[in-house]
Amino acid sequence: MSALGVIGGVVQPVLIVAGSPLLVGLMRQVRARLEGRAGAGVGQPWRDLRKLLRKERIAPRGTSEVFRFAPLVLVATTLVVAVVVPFVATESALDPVADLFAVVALLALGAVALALAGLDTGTAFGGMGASREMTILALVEPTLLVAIFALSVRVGSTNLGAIVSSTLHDPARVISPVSLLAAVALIVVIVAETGRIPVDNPSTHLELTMVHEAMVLEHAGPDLALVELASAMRLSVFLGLLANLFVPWGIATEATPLALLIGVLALVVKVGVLGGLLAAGEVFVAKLRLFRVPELLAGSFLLALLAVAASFFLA
Amino acid sequence: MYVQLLDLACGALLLTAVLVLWRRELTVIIRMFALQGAALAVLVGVLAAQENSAELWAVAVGVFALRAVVLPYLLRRALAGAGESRRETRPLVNVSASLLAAAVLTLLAYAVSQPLVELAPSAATQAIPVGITVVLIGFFVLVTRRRALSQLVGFLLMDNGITAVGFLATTGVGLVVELGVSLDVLLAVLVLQVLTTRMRETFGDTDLDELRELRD
Amino acid sequence: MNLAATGMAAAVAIAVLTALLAVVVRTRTSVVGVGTALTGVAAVVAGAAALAGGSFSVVLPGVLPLSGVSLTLDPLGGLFVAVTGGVAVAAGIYSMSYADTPDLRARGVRVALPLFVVAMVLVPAAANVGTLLVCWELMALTSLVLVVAEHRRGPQVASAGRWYAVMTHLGFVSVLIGLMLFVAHTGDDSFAAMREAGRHLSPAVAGVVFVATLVGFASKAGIVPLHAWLPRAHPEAPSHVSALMSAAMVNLGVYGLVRVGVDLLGGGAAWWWLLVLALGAVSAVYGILQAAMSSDLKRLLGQSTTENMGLVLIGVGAAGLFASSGDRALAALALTAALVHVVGHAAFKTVLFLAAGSVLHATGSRDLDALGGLRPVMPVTTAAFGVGALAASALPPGTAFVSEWLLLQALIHGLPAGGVAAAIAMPVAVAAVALTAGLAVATFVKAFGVGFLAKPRSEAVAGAHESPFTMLAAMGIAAVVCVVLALWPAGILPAVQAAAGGVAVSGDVTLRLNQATGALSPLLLTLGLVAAVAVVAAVMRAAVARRVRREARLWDCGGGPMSARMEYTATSFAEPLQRVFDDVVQPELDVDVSHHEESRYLVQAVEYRRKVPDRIERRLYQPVLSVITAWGRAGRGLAPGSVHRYLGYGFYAVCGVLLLLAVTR
Amino acid sequence: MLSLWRKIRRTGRVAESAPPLPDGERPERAVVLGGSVQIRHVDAGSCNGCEVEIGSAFGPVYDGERYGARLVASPRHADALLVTGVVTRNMAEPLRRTFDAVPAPKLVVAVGDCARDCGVFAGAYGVAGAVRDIVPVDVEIPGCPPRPEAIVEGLRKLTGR
Repeated sequence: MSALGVIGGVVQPVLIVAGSPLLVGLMRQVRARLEGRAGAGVGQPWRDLRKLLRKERIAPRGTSEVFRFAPLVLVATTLVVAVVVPFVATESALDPVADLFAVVALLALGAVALALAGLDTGTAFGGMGASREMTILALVEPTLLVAIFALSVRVGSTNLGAIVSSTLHDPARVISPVSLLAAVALIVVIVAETGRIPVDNPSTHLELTMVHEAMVLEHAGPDLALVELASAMRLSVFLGLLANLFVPWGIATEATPLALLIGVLALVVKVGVLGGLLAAGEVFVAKLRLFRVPELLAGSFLLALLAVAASFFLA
Repeated sequence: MYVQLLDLACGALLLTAVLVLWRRELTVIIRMFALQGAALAVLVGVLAAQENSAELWAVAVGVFALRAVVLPYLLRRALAGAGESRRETRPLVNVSASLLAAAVLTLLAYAVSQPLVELAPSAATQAIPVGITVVLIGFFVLVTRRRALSQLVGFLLMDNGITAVGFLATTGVGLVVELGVSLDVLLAVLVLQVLTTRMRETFGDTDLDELRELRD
Repeated sequence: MNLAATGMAAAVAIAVLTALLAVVVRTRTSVVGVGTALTGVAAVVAGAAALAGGSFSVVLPGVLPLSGVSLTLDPLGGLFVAVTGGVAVAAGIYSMSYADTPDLRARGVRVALPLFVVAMVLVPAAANVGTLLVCWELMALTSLVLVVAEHRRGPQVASAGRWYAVMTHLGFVSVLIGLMLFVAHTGDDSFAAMREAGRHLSPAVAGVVFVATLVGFASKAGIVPLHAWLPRAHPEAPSHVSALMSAAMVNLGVYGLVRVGVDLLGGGAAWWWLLVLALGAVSAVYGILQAAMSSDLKRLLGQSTTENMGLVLIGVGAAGLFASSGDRALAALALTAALVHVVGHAAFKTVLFLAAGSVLHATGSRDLDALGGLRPVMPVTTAAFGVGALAASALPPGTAFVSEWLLLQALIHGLPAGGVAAAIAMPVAVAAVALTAGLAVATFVKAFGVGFLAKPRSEAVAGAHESPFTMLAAMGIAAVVCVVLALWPAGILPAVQAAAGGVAVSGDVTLRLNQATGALSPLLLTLGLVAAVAVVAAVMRAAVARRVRREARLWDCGGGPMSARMEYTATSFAEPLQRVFDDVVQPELDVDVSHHEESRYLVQAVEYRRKVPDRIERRLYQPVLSVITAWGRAGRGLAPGSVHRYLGYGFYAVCGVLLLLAVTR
Repeated sequence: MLSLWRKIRRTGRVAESAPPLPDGERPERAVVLGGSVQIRHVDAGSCNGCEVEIGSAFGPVYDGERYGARLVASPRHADALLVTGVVTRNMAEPLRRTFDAVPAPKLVVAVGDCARDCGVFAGAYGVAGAVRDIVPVDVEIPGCPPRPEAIVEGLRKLTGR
């Protein structure tokens, strides 16, 4: 456990927690501007969270501790990921956890906690959301793991620090077909995992089209604040992961204040740009029918597999 | 640099082939085909730069003109006349399954081309599986799509793949051969275009499954 | 006499004594349970001692005719003995109150239980073909008795028993043929001699031996397409027997494969292991897909056994493949992953089956569509099932997560190792493992969320009660083992690596791959997670203004009240997945709409039925069965009922044989 | 896609510039919310005239969201109920339950003349009363239907922005 790792492990979660609502605000703002609206401002998600914390807690009748603990677990899993993944510094506070599989599994664990909470309410919508979320999760997993496979084969390790540093040392890799195909596959997967258009519409009001929202229809007040914060954090974690897997430049490799400052700024800029692009892209596409989603995921799976294939085709 | 550009061109070749399989809108399919033609031209251009051969440069320009400009233009014109049916709505094998099939085809292409690669391992020959994959995907499109136009694209995809393999394996089959093949392809497209126009006039549709009625 | 030998002797002695007691005196059920558990304890001791290096060998020529009994406990066998023993401890304690029903008190059933356990303990210890086959058969017969123990419940039990009997014996025949062929070429049926001669077999003979034994062992492990008995027998057997079969017996198929393929035949060709890998991948995906569609809790668990054995075979296949291309270290890693998964699977499948048995005991139902709302009435069972489900779904901090991580590491690092075959097999295997992991998550969310959370979906569940202490204790022991395995897998790694024959992973808190960069620490991960939960909870306590939760009615859109019929059921939960995999599972839908008498435009009732038949079974088994039935019908013509005719058959047969002898001389 | 992009470029911003913050007292509980108000809309028996206006109040031109108000899908997520129409007998109980489902502090906005005093439906047989007869009302927005400006003005009283 190096000094750099420890500093990264402190700076990153603070940055992610503080920044992810702003990222969501930024994305809403970009959308609003493209739709010709003025928008509520970048700070609106933080205002929403502050207000939710001041509200009353509600225990719907017949729900168990699964319902109550799910938001905690959801935030906690994302927080652990924020600590261990090399976002700002190449070294990790908990290196044996900074494994791509572990990170992916941790994020899946959060989704599972929320799905169980949805089922625990016993309402039709909760069950529906859980069922859809789990279906998408099950289909996303192969793509995700095969894409990871493509990225880690040439490094010889699934350790995130190792992958990031190897890309830093060999920048030419980024424009290889392996990277490009894996990047496209991962983008599709991230869109699906974070519940963005075209897989899920985060601002829908119609229950029948919901995936993520349907599970949290019963959560209120501080619980809801946790869920919203967690989904914002998941979004920024995924985008940060994407950014640092393919464009790791700027990340701190030594524990000097300047390097760390550059690392923080680089992460903010990269995630901000990715978020802006994602939001702008959403304006141009319509939400897919739920049963067209597998098609999208099958396509991204093929791209991931092609990335693996390319890694030995074109070696 | 040479290797990376070559690899990127091959990656683009592969990606466009997959996108042809993935998308349903015929306009998008044609645009992807045009992009693939451009990628192929880049591939030939890269080889030309490596070999420093004027003949290959000429071929690259020719490939670009034919496959990225003329053929897509012809296809687009055929589509413009098509009226309503601008989508490949119901392929014989559904899209998810065809994507998975493409995954299998890729691995198959890799397996069968290994002996070929081992004959003379170089950056160019190692990309041969990409060409073969494009051929197989093109064949797959030809077999499973209903619209005459998307079948045509499948056929052209096959031809692109064969050309790619040719260039990758021998670094250029010669100007005359390439010219001959290109003229053949152009002729085939023109004939098929006439055929689809006739079909549409007769049946009001270009669903090739309807041809079965001619037999009954 | 060392510890391993003492343990084995004690296990056999206790089991036989218990069986004798059950025959001679009408003992109480708890005595049989305690005897079984003690047999298990002795087996664990023996296995652990063998893993620690204290192997032993004993030959008793007089006990069996022809070959005699020969027992050896090496580390590989020791691992399986220990796992079997562990499962037997939990199952034995559990049976003390669970088996206290009229059906399970029957004398034959009580005798069979300890004998089944001891047979399973003896199989990995057998050191010659004769002993192996006898123990194998004893295991098959005793388990058959146990499967049909509750035959009064309905005809489906007898049917399950028939399937099991036929398939297990066909598998036995296949193993017999393979081993006999082997022995015919070596001339000695002791494993030591076969190990010596195995390396010099011609590839063709070795291939035939391998395939024949693979068929037999795969059918025992429930590998597709020889899995048809498994989703029938496992749900119909009493739950502690299901646990024994699913957590211990199927492992012996893997044991047999490793013993014959790796140990006796000494590796062999790459195609063997590609075949094993392919079978594993297909089983894993198909098994979990069937489980995801299933709404019968125990059937779901049975199908998940097929899945897990598939994952193990992927590991074994990869290990063989690496070994055949000369990469011993990587082979050891893959085999270690497979064996860790065997141990983990034994632990969580025991918990899951025992918890399912507890639910069955309390509600009389294993239909997930009728369960739900068990959390308030059966808190311990719910917690145990939750631990098991987490362990089974490859999520951290779960047991299967560790083994699947190891497996994926082996597959990823295997790509550069072995040529074209590996280049194609590894990505496909990774995709199969990943799809399996994803579907397993969905499956166990369904099983736990629908089965235990929310509100009761039927009357029977509403009146449920928690199970008696011994059942809870058994579940508790198994659950604790699950947790320990998940948090501190390093605890069993030395043992597993001794069995796998190579040290590929080292470390205590953090597992580190030896020949590749890769590290994982389940303990640190879990601690991090717990710390994060604590931090978030503390921050929330500080930040939240109103701490008291107001109880409110569920949001029912202002209508209501909501009834249990409005809840999502297991069937509806699986519907999107079923649609996605429509072409693979080919479900049979049946929608009946009945109209009002007055008008066809008014719907009175809609009846919806969905069945997900086993497609492989239908395609593969139906034709064979119908051919056999046709033969049977034709054969009836030979049996008109006349005694003279029957005697005549004998006469003709004798004459025919004599004639044949005369001609061939 | 390019044509859509050109359209976006050509259209530019259509939101009108924000009018000055309306004066008049804000409900006390709205201060706690701090500029973020999630709204659940309840149609208690409206003719859908008000719904059309609410729709345009949240459209690009009036852009209710820029003041921190947002429509949500569940009363559990809401701070305020936006009730339209007279409360019919069938909707009286659901309205009470919806109000109960909202976590405190909560507000109710009655939109339109029907919601305020039953409007033209006063005294009709199916009417249980105005909104304030069923649940406590904090802000009333008059009009039949009220103009989007009026709705936005009412909402700004809650958000204070």
